[in-house]
Amino acid sequence: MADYTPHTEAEIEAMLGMLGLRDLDELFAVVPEALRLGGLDMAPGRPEPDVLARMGALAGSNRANGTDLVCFAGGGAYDHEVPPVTPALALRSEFVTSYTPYQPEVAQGVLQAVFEFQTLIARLTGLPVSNASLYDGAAALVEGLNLGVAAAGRPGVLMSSGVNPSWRSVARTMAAGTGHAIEEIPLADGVTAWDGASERAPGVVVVAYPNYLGCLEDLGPARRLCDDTGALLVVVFDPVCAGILRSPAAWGADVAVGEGQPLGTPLSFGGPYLGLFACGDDQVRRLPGRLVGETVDAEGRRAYVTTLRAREQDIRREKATSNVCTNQTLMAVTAAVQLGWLGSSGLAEVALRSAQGARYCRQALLAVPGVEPLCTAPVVREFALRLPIPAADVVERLVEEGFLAGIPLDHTYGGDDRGLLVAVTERRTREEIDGFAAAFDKAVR
Amino acid sequence: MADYTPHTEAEIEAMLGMLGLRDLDELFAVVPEALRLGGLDMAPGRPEPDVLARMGALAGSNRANGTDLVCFAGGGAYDHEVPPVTPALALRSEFVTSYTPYQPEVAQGVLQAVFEFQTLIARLTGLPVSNASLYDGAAALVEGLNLGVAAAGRPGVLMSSGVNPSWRSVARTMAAGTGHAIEEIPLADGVTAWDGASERAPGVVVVAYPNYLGCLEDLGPARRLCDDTGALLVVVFDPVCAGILRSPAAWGADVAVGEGQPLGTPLSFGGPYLGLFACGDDQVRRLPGRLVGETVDAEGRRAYVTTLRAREQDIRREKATSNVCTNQTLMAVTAAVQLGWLGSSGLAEVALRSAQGARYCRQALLAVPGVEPLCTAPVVREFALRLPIPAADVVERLVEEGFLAGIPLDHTYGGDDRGLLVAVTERRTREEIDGFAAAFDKAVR
Amino acid sequence: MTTAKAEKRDQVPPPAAGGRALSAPLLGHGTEPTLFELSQPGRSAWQLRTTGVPEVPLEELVPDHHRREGPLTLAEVSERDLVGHFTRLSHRQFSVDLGAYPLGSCTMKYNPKVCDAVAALAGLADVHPGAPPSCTQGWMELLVELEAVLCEVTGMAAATLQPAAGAAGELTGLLLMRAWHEAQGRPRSTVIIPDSAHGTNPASVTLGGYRTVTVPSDRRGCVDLDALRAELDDDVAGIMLTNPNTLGLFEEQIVDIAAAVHEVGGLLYYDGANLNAILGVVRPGDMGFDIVHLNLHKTFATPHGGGGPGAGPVAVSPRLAPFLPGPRPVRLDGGASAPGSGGQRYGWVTPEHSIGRIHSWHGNALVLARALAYILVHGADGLRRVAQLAVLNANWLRSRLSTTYDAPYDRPCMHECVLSAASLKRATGVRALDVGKRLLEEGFHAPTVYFPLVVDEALMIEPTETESLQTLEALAEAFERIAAEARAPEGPARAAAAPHATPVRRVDEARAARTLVPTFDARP
Amino acid sequence: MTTAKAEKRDQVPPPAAGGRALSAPLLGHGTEPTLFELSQPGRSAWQLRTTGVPEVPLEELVPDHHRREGPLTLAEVSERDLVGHFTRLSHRQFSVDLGAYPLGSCTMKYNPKVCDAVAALAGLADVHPGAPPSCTQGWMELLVELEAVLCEVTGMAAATLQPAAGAAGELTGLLLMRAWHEAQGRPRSTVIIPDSAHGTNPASVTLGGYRTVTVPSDRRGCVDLDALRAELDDDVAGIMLTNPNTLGLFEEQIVDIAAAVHEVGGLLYYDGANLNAILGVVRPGDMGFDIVHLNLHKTFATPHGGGGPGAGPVAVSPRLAPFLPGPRPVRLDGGASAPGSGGQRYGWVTPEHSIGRIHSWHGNALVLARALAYILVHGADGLRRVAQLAVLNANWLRSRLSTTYDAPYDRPCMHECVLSAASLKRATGVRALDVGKRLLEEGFHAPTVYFPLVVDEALMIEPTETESLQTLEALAEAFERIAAEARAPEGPARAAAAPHATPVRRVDEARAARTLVPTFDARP
Ligand SMILES: Cc1ncc(COP(=O)(O)O)c(C=O)c1O
Ligand SMILES: Cc1ncc(COP(=O)(O)O)c(C=O)c1O
Repeated sequence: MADYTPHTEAEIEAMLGMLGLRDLDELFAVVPEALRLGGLDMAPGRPEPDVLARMGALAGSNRANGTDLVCFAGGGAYDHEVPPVTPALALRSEFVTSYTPYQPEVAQGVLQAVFEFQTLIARLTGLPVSNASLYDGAAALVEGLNLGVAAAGRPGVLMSSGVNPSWRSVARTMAAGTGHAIEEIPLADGVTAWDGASERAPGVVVVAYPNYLGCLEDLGPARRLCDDTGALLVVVFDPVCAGILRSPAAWGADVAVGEGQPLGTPLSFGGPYLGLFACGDDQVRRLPGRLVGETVDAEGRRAYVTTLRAREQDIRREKATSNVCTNQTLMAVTAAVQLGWLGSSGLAEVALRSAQGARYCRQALLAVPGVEPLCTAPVVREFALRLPIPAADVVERLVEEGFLAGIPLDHTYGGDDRGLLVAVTERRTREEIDGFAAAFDKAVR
Repeated sequence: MADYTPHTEAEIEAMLGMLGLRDLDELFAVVPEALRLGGLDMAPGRPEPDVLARMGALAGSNRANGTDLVCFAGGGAYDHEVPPVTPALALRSEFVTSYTPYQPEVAQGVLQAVFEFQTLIARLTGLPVSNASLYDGAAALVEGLNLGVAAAGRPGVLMSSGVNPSWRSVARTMAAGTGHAIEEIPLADGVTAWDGASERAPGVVVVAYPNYLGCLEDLGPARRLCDDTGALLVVVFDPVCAGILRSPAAWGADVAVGEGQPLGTPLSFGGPYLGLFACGDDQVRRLPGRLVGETVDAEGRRAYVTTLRAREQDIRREKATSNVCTNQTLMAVTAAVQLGWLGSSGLAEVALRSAQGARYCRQALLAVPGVEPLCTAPVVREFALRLPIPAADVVERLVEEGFLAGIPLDHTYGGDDRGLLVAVTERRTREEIDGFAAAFDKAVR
Repeated sequence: MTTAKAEKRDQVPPPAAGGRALSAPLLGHGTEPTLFELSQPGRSAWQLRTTGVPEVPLEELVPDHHRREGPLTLAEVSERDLVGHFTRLSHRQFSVDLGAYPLGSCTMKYNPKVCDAVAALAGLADVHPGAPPSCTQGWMELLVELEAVLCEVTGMAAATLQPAAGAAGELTGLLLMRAWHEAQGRPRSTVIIPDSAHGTNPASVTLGGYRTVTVPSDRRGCVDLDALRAELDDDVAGIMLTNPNTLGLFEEQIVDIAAAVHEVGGLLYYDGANLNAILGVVRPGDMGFDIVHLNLHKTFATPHGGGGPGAGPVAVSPRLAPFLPGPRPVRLDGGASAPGSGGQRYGWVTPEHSIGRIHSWHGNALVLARALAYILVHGADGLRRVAQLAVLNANWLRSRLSTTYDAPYDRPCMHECVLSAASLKRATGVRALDVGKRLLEEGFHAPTVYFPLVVDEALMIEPTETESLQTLEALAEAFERIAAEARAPEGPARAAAAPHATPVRRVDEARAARTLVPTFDARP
Repeated sequence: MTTAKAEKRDQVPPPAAGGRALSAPLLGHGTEPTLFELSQPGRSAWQLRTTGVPEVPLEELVPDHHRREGPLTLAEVSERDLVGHFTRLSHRQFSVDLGAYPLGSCTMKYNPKVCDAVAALAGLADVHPGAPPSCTQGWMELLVELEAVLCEVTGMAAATLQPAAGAAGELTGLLLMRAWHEAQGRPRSTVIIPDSAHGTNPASVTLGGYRTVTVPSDRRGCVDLDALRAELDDDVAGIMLTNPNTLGLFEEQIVDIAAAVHEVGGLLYYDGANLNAILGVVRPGDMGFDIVHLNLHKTFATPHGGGGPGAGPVAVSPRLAPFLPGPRPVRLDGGASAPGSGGQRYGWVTPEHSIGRIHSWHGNALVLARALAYILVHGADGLRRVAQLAVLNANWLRSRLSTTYDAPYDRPCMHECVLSAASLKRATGVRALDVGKRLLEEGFHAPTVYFPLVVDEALMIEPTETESLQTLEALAEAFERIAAEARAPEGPARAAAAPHATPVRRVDEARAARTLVPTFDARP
């Protein structure tokens, strides 16, 4: 048995003595006898080195990027460069082992870092307010719907199928509780076909930019739909592509939501990631989650604090529009560090190089006999193909060649089981792409 | 080209302007024209990720312990457990990126950690004073000779051949400058044969405990030699084995020197390691290198500072008996953390388990036909064998089986080229040892 | 917001030209400039790998009207200044690694460093969540193993690891409740919670589409069973409880409560934020709970990260298992036919009546890996010892401090105790808030104050099992010193002005809300 | 020391029973207890792997008289307290990562984090130094590549990477000098060093078995060529110089100096501590030096670690190469026959006339790996830019500050400048030391004071190239403020009492030396 308690037997004796107790079990005298456990049916504790070895063995049973696989998968999680400096700073133990900054006098480190994160996300989206983070992209989307429905006072949601399908799935799950009426609008040649919508008075319109197929669509129609109906426009954005793309605010978004993983967080098998959420000044009192604001201390020095707390669940309780409490602060700090490292020029360069890689890779794959584009709208970092055989099989074959070829698309995207989504980041070399294309050529036969 | 300078072109212009210079080259106007370089004949700079990939490739060309090899090699560098907590603390950037604590007001962190290191080493050796570190075991040995010769006023050194041969080699190199007359005394059945010494009035007597062959020898004779001649006794100790062995002080050492790598520093291909040095109060003014002492600040609060600075090279200059300036502070901090983690019980347990492993492994290897003990004196963590074929060949064959079998002994240890030194730490499992013995059996045929 | 308005906003003024953008450290004091003040256009830190990919101009890649409307202005700093900035910020941040954090309800125990090493394993961290199961067998085995131990610890049958925090777990649990009742053909509309409950409980109830009915606590700090019975009818979907509750008290009548709720066809939800108290001693499942969420960032020592990430797995009794979110990692038995299982031991399966996904991927995976490592180190006995010593520490502190502060419930507590500064306030004007602020300058984090709401001037103290008796003594002395000092002539003024020794003095929270400055660009 | 005395010493009193061993952080202030005060017998943090090796009692393994004479008493702490302790200590330590460190002669530049990642690579860190070459080809290639770039940077033919720091490099160089002269059949007995030299130079000369002859600097701060010539004869083994010298000035007459020394058969040794100034601009080899040591922990940004580890490779001209320490890693050409080279590209070779080993193994290998990474990132142009901007920064500061402080040598400097507080002291009593201490509370590290010895009240300032203009401005303002304040009525007293804002106030160094307390057990 191992644990991290410091108590010596003598100390336990003395403490029990002070409490007038005979043994540790007496501490649980209030627990009804019948409920008390004999013991858990679990393996006995093992020393740290054994456990580290076991976890290492589990890790070894995966095929990881870098060592085993060259990554061409995206679909909401991207293999961008994370320099050693990012974890060196963001994982400083003061950031890692602190709680939510309830006591601002001793939490200026986290508070200022989050304030900087909020500013960076606001500048990136063009919207004036960002919160301190949400769980992930899907959670940010759901909060966007909740805010939009509350603001518009109408439960109808028109959601482009260009939104990540698993985020849509989360939104549908949550709608069982909130009662939102979500209508999903299909894509046509990679672009949302809003005309098909049956709902005529939505509260919220949601569109992704770039969308799940990597395509850029003109957000004008969605904005006009909102202007016509009084709905709020929620734009799902990508923080890396945003380095070169027209900002959500410039497209007229009321709310921008996104997945912040590409900002310095490793792929991590899907979490912890970072939900991004920005909106206009007019919605700030409906903003979900924490918000850090600038103020002063008793001596007039600049200081930061979590603010507009009355919005939050611990104060509003059943009237709160969001229940988020613990969020993803450490990933927000990570994103602040990573964006500090990148700066404007670096973020734009990452986006540009990714687009160059995607262009080069797309051309190389389209040169493979039988491979066709799934759509023709312009793309940035990611693109969809239609393969001559099922995509899942191609992915499996390419794993054997050392490539993670992409994410198979579900049939709603029009490729039956033969649609494949391929992502190319700035980390992919020409050599890797050439090798990938060559292996692809064999794999689709 | 990459670098870490923050200067923008505009700033460079402005700074040059203030200095009345046209360009950066003019800063070097004092350098004789003829000497100025056109450029270095070197590859252009590469971005960090490229360099990291290249260094990763070099790392991949080694066969590392843990991943590729199970380590049974010692010879002065040991594969002891280093828990994640040790680097997490010792590599905090405040410790890593600070300079020598010249300004104690802002260096209490390093100073207190070193003070604790000194106390731990003093407690371990039983001697009252330890310095703040030296480069490595060999450097500590050389400083021990220098101190001893200066204290005794006689240049003769009787050095047991049980001292690590490469440390002895360093001592010989240095003797070319200091003029020490080093006489090396051979071992007989793993124990120093002091009788054979020709020098009758040495200034220093040096003996290792355990010695290079892993053997424990009675240090009584060496101490008596010193008592008889007025020489100082320098004991080379091992900080892990010291957890269970009679301390240098208890044997009557005037100076204890050792290699501190086993205290939390990875094998690191031999460096940076940690030279340990402890001595009696009477020698403190000859102590080489830095020494941290306790004092108070202007408000009477406990504080630490480097002290007896008059001993050091920057003040004594040509009269200094040591030239050490930069030492191995970070490894001393590491050792303080590691010893804090181990505590008395942990250090003794590591030593005990190593001895148990060595006993088990030695028996298993001696059961291999043709393998004989090189000596019979008692051992702790390491032992010497005589193999039926050259040891270097056996090592190479076992590398192919995934074992680093040990360090071949040079012929002076009486095994011709067939002596092998095998070390077993607390990290070696029975399964690993059994596998090693089985592979050994094949390898020596 | 119109496009024009948006465009105006995006015209962020160019960053200040470095300002007093210096790299002087603060040694805990002074004001650290923001990244934006450290910024100097033309400076940069980034370095990207050489790829050899043909360079194509942006204009050719992205059509005109899709390109960014104006220059992006983040912050341009050197790597050196980036490092200086965030290192200095870290010196302005209290953390468990710096000292004791007796924040009630938060379980700020020591986070073993070995778990950091686990989370850093490339074989875990560098795995794409969308990779096929052939590439992720190690991860899936890890998740399945974690699910099993969490079920054993809670006494439940199956669990989902998707929820990213406790509140997400609550909502998941309520959606499970809803789906179950619907499947029974009798949807219900209310959920009962005690008045001492954490704010996430009622908020989750609302988001789950239910109406909250609050039941009062009795004088002993527990659910008033009669009051509860009065609320129970067949419109009650269930009840949410923590046990020990947020007062740190064990609900002794839990078996009766369970029976009463079950009798009307309701389900019992266990808010696992306080599970640390009863690990290996008693299990929610055995108490009669149907749904349990766990806060791995509390009970299983995954660090809080300044506010997250956490992880809030939800475990359920057998009848609710078919409703769990999917896809779930499962061990395939010999004849398994899960899609894409070709010879693999683990596959993804979506339960028959699944409520659907509740996370973009599979949950906060690296947090889950940390928790498993923590659990494996402890094993059954280690976990039990955690609970025992957490409860011992809390009772020691309660006993010691209940002569100095009010003890609203004078009975043994579990892993935390709620005291009150009500008498102190009456006598001196010094409030719970002031006590907390004074504690900050004694080198401790403040306890939770003003929660639970049912206690006036509440001080909710949770020492956790990793603090030593010496630390508890020092903490108790600090609390006692603060109370004694408050009764001295200058005391109340001093308390009101506290803290002094912290990186900043008392922060003006009201002003922050009054004049909202949510970004650097919104500064007046 | 007798055994009895030793045994008495070893009877360390059992550690204080926890004392006020608390985990309260200091937020930069207060006193952190020692590990020994935090200790509580019976507590522990260690966990070791399960091995299955048969347990044999200690008594059977180690004979009686070899067993420890009494109980070992280190310090018994929990992992939680260990973490708290060292984390709090780190908050009491200034570092480059916290702020500017303008410590002359020390080149405290930013240490890129990528090099930490390199040093952490398991394939480098987990390699046993005694493994056969078949297991260490990567390491050997790395060392050979580093040797080549260091030779190119210095203009030399071959190098040893064994010396663990600059001073070790110096001694190695002097032993090479000695061996070379001996091989020429004419051993010599003196080595010349300028009066501005660093203390390690004369100390190394002595350890190298030579006598130091000091030559004075001329009024321009350079070696007085006439005085040098007067000392030169055929008993002179060589001269040790740095260029730029420790005044930050370039020795313009270096070619003449070299010629004069070579003329009497002496060798020129280059102390590379100041190489940062001339990287890619001019090379010691081209100036006429025969032996060069480099301080990788200065020029090539490997961190100083609070006083080490460093690395001090020594590069030499062709005629000295056969004397280098061995074994050396070398690239084996096709037909190589180095022992144990079986098909490998790199092997160990000891030069023909090697002076022998000077390190237990192969030098501070992980430091060497960091340096190579740093060099590869920079390449030729990057290194040159380092020198250019280091020199630009120093000159900007010199120019700005030389109206406020004395500039003993009124000419452009290289990477550092030496100013003087002599006039300030005369006018106000405020000394260089006080200026330094005042600077600490401005958030900067102090410059080097009272070195070089040839300048009265010396302030030796080396900003390095990684500090921004904004930081330089702030630093200059701080220096100016200190000088202005010193001239105000309360100024001198304030300066003498500085610093105030640091974790401790001015430390009593005299008392430390008078009443030596070198360990916790020696406390009165
Ligand atoms: C009692 C209780 N329930 C629920 C929660 C919510 O958990 P989380 O913050 O992980 O969403 C908390 C967290 O503070 C809590 O203390
Ligand atoms: C000019 C000069 N020479 C030599 C040295 C000695 O180098 P090290 O400290 O690495 O032994 C130093 C270091 O301070 C120095 O500044």
